[in-house]
Amino acid sequence: MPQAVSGLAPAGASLAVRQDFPILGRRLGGKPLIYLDSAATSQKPNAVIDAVADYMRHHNANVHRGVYPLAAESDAAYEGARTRIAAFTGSQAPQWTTVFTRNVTEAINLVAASWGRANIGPGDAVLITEMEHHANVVPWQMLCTERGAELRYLAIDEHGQLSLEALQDELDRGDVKLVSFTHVSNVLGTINPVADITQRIRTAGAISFVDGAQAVPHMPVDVATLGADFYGWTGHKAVGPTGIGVLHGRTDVMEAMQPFMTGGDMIASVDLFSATWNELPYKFEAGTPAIAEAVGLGAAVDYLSAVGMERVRDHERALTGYMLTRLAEIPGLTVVGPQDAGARSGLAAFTIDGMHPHDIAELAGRAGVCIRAGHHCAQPLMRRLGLAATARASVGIYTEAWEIDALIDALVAGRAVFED
Amino acid sequence: MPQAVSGLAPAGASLAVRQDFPILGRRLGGKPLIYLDSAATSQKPNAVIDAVADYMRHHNANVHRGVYPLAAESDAAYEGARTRIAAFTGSQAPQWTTVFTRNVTEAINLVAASWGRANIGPGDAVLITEMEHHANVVPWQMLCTERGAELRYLAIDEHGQLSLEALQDELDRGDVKLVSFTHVSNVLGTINPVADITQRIRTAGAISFVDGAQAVPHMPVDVATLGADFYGWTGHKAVGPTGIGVLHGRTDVMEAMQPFMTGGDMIASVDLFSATWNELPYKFEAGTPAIAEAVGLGAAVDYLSAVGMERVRDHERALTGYMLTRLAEIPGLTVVGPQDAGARSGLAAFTIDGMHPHDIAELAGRAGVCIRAGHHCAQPLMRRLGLAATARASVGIYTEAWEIDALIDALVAGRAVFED
Amino acid sequence: MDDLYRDHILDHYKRPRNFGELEPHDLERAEHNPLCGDELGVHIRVADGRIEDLRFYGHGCAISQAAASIASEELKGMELTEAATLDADWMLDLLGIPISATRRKCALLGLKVVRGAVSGDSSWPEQSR
Amino acid sequence: MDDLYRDHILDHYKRPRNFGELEPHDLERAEHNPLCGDELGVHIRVADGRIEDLRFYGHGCAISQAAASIASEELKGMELTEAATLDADWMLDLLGIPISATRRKCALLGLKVVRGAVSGDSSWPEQSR
Ligand SMILES: Cc1ncc(COP(=O)(O)O)c(C=O)c1O
Ligand SMILES: Cc1ncc(COP(=O)(O)O)c(C=O)c1O
Repeated sequence: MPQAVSGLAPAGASLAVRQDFPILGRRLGGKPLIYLDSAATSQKPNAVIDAVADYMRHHNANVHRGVYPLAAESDAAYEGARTRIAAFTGSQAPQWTTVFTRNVTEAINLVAASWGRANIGPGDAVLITEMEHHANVVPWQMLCTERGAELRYLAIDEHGQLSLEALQDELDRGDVKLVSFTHVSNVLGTINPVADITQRIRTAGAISFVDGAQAVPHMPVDVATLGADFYGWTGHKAVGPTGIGVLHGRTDVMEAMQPFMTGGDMIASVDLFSATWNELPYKFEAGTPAIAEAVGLGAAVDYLSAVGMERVRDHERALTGYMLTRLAEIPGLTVVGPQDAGARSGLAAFTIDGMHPHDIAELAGRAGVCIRAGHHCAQPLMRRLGLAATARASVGIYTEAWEIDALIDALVAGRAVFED
Repeated sequence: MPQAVSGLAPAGASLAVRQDFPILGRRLGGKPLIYLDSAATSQKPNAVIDAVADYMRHHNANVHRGVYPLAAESDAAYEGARTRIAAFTGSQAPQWTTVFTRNVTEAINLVAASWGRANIGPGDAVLITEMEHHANVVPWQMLCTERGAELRYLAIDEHGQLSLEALQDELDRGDVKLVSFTHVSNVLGTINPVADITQRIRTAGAISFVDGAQAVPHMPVDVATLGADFYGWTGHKAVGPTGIGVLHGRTDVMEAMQPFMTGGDMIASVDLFSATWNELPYKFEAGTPAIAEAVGLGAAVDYLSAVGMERVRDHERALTGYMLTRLAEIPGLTVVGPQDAGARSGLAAFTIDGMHPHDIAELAGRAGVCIRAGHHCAQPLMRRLGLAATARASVGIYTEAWEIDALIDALVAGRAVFED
Repeated sequence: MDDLYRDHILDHYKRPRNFGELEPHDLERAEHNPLCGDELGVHIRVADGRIEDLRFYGHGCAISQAAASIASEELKGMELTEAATLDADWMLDLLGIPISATRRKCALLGLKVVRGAVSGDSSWPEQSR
Repeated sequence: MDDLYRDHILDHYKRPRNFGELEPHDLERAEHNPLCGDELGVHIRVADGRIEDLRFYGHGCAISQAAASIASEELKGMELTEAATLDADWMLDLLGIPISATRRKCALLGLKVVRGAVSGDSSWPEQSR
């Protein structure tokens, strides 16, 4: 059973930001909304909603090609968001390029297609881990199948953690060309030691991709310090809009890559039978981009910066400790992943004996508590854990300790239904 | 010089919708905003802005996997938008599948990759036309280069129109596997006879892709009647949000296709080294989709339906006739494309002797009139026309005749600067 | 009492009828619920064009397991031609509880595998009203 | 009078200095402005490490053509090492008109091709202030 960390959240501890999130004031079926599914998607503060609406209401124009003043406003809004987002993740230096995608899934597909097709062939291996989200599994399966390369998995140990020795053994085989792994697991909560891992990968001459979907919203992330060649994340989990994701990549690596999609805005010139590509980052942004969404994500990182990512991490760590302690009160409940709240992010995936996770989540939902149930898009991990599904509660910047109490009450009541 | 059509807009003619578009009330540099760049992107009505904000403010949750009531609301909003959008374009029958993309550029890339890679090989030809946007040129160049196939161009005549005889000659060569062409040209304004073209393509046993980016926002479009195998369009030009596009495709053709991107939500199950795909349309929607944007596009098609697409077309046709007549007053001004406003959509690309289009647009912009200048992402067409660039004025549902007058005044004043 | 987890649902969930494998069998089908990864399969033995006997196997939530269990009792003895045409209404009426959109696939998975086994149809059962 | 289309700009646009081809030449470079498709190239003849003569060719808007024309007068006789380090400020000061973000690339295209011809650098000139 997990142990609480020291620094346990006092029952009232909060970042005092709930009034910024209008949805949290909703009541559903007469009950207040208790949103514990932030790992699936985060709620949005007014600052983000208003930035998106304000862009559409006052500044909308297509980007990059207009000479009239409204187009200049739109350009400045879109490119200004890119600049602030790059600064937020410590990748503002010219050695880094920040490309907008739809979500982290597209960021991974982009690298698998544009870098992978050109650099992976028979005899090569791609290494991923047993704790990856499908987004960081299937694109590499497709690539390896297409290119006749080998896909290998780095195992997790019984605490749901990776072993640096096992990584080194894999790298020492000499055939690994790319390692892709998650910064934070969306099921185990495990926070991986990214800098230690990327350093070994770099030494071995391989390329690293880090899936930051569950990290950027919850802790300070400095891409340059983490030392990955590619770092992707997704806006909707980071209090930003849907439809926008981010790929940070090493500029020199991206310079050498072919485009992923082609069309307007990403070309330098088009002849009848050939075309040349625009400079970075535009080479990877074909067609009219998600402009309002980029602007919204710019507002999201401003919002997160104002709260302070260190404070977010401290708050969520305390909440997680509290959640693990309280979950341990429920008979038959088992949490997967590391036992120590300091080693994990703000989520807990769990099972309860005699209840299917779907039924746990259904009964919690009827009590107004939103939690997720299923394989969490991590079927290889679920099989490794010997589980078909788990329920998962996850916190965000706006979560407070009383919501954890409400979850526990809902779980206790749910168990009672099944015990009758 | 172009001629006005009968049914010329009386100076005050309008659809009386301007109050729905908040940006149109803006003043820039003390002058009212006159937006004549709707072919680049449209402005957004309150109904769309509010739908996006309301989704984020009250209904936001991830789609397709939650069991709590908020997730059900989000699912209903997202899938409800898909249903209404399919109905709006006459593709609601099960023979059609509607997939959300970022924009029409992604829709074309999807088909080029997923259908093209599997069906195009050495000895095959892909046929496009001289009037295509780069989005409908470069993906086919890439495909043909990769697969060792031939890319051919259907010529335009001196009126900027396609010849059905020339099309038939191309098809009779027997090697054409796919024909991709635009419904409406974004430079010439030409409205192509889509049903006549697709009928010949179908008879020849080839597949058709129609780029509807410039059609759906401006006229009734019925995908089933048009008879294309694929029909793509883009939300931001159709009073919808950025970050969302649409691909309608024949279900049987799409069933046989491999996915474009892979990851969460598009899988049925994932094993360590292989995966199986979810049913349509999800197979083509990897990762968390642009949910708020789909909801916004649903509101956009509701808005367009309420105004009535027949009325939109009538209004824009009258405005176009008026615009062509008034442009003809300016010495040295030449409009490209069909002479008859009934044969063209609501835009006019033009040159003025002695002035570069950039300078035309700059001077118009200083007078508050937003028009575009450049190659309009159609360099092959520009070369065919013997031009490096043109200026382009384009109308939308909210445009009124007095704005055309303001354009003419700005052009006259701009010419004076260059004649000094 | 909860309107979804009624006694008969919980009873069928905890003591599912006709569960396990059936050997030998004439027809079979197994499917995933793509939303949660649950797997449900069916073995059917046929005699005289009828379902002589059947067994469901796999794992799932209370709704999907109870639905399969309840359906199994009705299916025994049914003509194959009839089983092939059963629609979502049939299943939802039998279940007798309000099923929200998010749980539809749970409720219909058992019928889906039966229809798949009997007619090869792999679509989700449709609701006619 | 318009603050952008000042008399000297229009004069250089209508009567560009040092335009055409230069044969023979020692250095050359041509580039597109990706935003509008305009093309501008330069031919440079070198003597004693200096730009002895140069010609711009191609087509473009008043801003890009005037900028190239004005720059050409300053570049003649300049040391190559100096030309390679010219930045955006140099060009914008010479132009002497307010350049908005949307027209920056028009104003800087001439300098970009010169820097490209002289040093192979293909980046856009940066502004230091
Ligand atoms: C005819 C045509 N096709 C394709 C596009 C590309 O649209 P998007 O950038 O939204 O993908 C455009 C607009 O730019 C267009 O006018
Ligand atoms: C670790 C991880 N990677 C990738 C993803 C996929 O994110 P998206 O669906 O936004 O592309 C998620 C979330 O679903 C995740 O938790």
